[in-house]
Amino acid sequence: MTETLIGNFPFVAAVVLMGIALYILIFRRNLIKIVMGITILSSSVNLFLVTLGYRAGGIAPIYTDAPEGPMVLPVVQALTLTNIVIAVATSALILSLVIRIYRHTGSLDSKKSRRMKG
Amino acid sequence: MRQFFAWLFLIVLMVFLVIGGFEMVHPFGEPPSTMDQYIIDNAQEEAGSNNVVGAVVFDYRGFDTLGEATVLFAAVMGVLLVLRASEKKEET
Amino acid sequence: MSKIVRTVANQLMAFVLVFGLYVIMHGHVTPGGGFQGGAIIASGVVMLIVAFGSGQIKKFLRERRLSLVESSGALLFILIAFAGIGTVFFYNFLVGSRIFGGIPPTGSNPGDVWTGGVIPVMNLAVGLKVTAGLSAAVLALALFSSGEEMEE
Amino acid sequence: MATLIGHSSILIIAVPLLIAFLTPLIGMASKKARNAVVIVSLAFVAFLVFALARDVILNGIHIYTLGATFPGLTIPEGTMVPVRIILEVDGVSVFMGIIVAIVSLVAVIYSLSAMKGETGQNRFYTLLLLMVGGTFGMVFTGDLFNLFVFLEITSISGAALIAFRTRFADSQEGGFKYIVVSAIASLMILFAIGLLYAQYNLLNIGALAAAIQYTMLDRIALVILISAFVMKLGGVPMHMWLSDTYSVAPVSITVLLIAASQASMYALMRICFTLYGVTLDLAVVGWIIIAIGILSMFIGVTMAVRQTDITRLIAYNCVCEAGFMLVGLGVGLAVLGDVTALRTYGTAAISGAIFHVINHALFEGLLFLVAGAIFYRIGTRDLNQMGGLGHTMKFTAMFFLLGALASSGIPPFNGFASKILIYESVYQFNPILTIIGIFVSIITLAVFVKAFFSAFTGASLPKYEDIKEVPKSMIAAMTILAVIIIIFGLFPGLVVDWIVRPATDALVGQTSYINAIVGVIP
Amino acid sequence: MTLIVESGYDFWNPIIWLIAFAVVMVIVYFFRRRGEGKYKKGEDQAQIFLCGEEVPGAEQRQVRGGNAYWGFLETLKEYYDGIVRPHTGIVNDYVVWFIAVVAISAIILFVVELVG
Repeated sequence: MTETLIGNFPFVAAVVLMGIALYILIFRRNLIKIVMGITILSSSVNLFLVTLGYRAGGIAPIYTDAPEGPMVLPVVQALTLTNIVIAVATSALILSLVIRIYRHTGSLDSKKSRRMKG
Repeated sequence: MRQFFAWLFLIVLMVFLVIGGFEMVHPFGEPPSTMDQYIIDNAQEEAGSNNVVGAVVFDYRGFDTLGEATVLFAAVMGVLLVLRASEKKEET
Repeated sequence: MSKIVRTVANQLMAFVLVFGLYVIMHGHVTPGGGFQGGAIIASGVVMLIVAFGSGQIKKFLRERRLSLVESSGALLFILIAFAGIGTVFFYNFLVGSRIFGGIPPTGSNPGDVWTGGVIPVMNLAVGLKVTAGLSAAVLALALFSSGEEMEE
Repeated sequence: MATLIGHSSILIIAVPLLIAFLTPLIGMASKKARNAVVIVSLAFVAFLVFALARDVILNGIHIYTLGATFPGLTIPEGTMVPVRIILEVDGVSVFMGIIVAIVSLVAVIYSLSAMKGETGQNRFYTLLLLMVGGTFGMVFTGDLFNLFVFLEITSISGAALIAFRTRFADSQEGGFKYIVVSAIASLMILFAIGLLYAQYNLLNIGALAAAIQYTMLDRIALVILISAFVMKLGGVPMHMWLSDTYSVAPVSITVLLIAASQASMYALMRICFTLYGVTLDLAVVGWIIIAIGILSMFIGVTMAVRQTDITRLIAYNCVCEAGFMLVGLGVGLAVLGDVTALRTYGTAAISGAIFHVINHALFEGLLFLVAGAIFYRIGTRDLNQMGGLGHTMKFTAMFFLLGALASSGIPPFNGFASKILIYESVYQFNPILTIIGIFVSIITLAVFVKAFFSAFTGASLPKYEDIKEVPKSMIAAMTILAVIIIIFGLFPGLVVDWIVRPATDALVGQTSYINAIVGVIP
Repeated sequence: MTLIVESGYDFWNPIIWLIAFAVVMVIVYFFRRRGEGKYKKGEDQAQIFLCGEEVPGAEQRQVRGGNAYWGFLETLKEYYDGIVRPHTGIVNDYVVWFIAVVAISAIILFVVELVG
């Protein structure tokens, strides 16, 4: 049990990072901090994906002057690359919306800047 | 009350995910690799690229990359649309 | 920013451009690719915006023209994908042809730029697109938040 | 023609994206050319969708392997699993594709005059095309990660379009809420995809369905996927973003958002029926979905009663209608393992839910278009400000009445045809559900009576004396939807036989979907 | 007959319904023709009579949407207070509801797994 506990620690690290992100998204009312929470959430998912592809003693999957040894899985790295770009795009759009909301309501608090309810 | 339930559900979810992380079917370091091993072996012949990740991004899963570029394009268009100068009327 | 920062940023921009182009064009041989190289060049543009202020940059960089460059890059990318539709969409039709058609020897090899089929071309298109797109987004955010009047 | 059909599944996704990349360049030259190109491309895509639907319903599942040496090569030499991205189009996919094709054409025709005079029209049409392409990709792809990518395309372009009217604060707030909710949902979906990849090293839905074993990680992934997709389609208690976003977006975008929510419904069906299928604990998952559906019906309709904003009222009604579909799907899922129950009423429940999907898109779209027409003329969405509009906007009033009757399940309109399928099949499963459903339908009628009464009837108010009927293209867009609603209401048997029954069979028949991928090992 | 929707329990055919509806309409029209024939438009009997008071304008006569179903909402006041309170338009609460649904359904799945 203990060796699986220690061996699988990277997965747990990704889960803990996700917990931190969800904490920010639940308990922080600042809109900028909500954007940060979403970014941390995507980073935790990226960490989880990259962790999935690791092989013990593996090298980068590039054949140019490659040393001996097994190669880590390339597909998850491609998925991580895609997710990184998507996270960048999402945060850019959310930040522009936050700027507009601040211009309109003069507040960055998700409770004070709220117009619609019920 | 909201604080209590939020904490409760967050902790429950985290417990489930941590147990799942410990109970991974394939432990850290030896993942299953039926699909990836094929790509590692054949990327050079099929895609002619030394960089296997590049081969995956642009050849094997190129459609995802098209979607990714589309996402970035949509986000930039959205930023320019949301932050556009004025609501002045445009003659069509 | 002060004069020192502007001068250093001016000098650095050349190296940033060279390094970004290297990362883009060697994306199929070494780590890197269109997205990474484009991000590098866009970060150089962001450095210029920080150093000179968005008002100065607006004189020679317009987010509207940047978005047009971006759409042309995306257009090039999807047209390359369409070009393979003779067999199948996204077919790597340049492998074995005269352009970028080399096939590297199996296993560890020193690497050759003249390989990869459509991958280097797609890297170029994506690099163009990402550079213009990220620069346009950052420039728009900087202009709007600094109260400058943006052109429609 | 045969080659066109063979490549149609990718053309349907790629042509809107191509035109979207072209639109800013054309729009600089001339705006009329831009509008013409957008409409012609969407009409071409709709034609391809109908041709592909005919081909799929006649000849079975359509496979397209991207980047292979020929489209049918799902599994290359030397391995046993699919490596490349595969588009797999079966009955459910073409059914959703037909919905998206109709709705996108209607939205563009409506936008032509509704958006006249607004700034930033180039980017508006660009994002609209991106949203259409993303929705098509969601319903046509056979790859889990590809589904995630297209979900992100739809979410980001949708959020930017919701915030189109930057002079209103609430539209910005609606876009913000939509993008935050969508980002969280899609990231959790990606986490679940990672959980599945970690065990089977696969991303293709068919191959995963062949290999899945329902371990503990599979259960966690199932829970996350179901919750995230229910959040994206607006089921109670995760429906609150829906009333905030649908009510503030331009209505031509709201119609597309409904189609996007239905695409999330499609993804939910795909996960429950095809990916997990009979391996999962059917009764429990079915009852979870039924509970969410009952809550959506009841809370959605009771919240709709007290609304005074007309688009918000219709948005809460959307939550209620989504509940009907979820109940039908849950009943079908709960009896999926029991062959006799499935044959007696399970398939009827599933086909009722699927038929209600297209009816929902049609009549809710019509209602939203009418609300947008009112807003276009009198500049407010508040029911307290309205009254007597039926004297001057006769067509609009008629269309609202039609949509309201169809939505509240009054015969002989299409809403009744799908609701009676759900009622009678669910009654054999559990009578209480049917009683709640009929009660909810009655309150729905009351809701629309209130809206119609306070908006269109009464003496014509002096401040609205000079209100004219809305322009031609908006009338045309509403007429298209109204005609389709009446046809679906008069001939429901034909619709069920032609498109709903194949969709149901494709959804229940999991093995055919799997064999289309892994059954052709060279 | 493809005009019928079979639900496994009963069927639904709108054409038959329309025929029945037309028959009912004919009967209704028959009774209506037997009705009072002296009604004419444009006379005083077409005007609103309010105990001799002068009739208020359209603005005052119009029943606003906010006033409709006042009794319904007033009778179910407790229920509405209960379900309106969760609808705080705060985006953080939306995340809480999502996590709640994930956690509760996970608990249900695993409890059922342990029991059965």
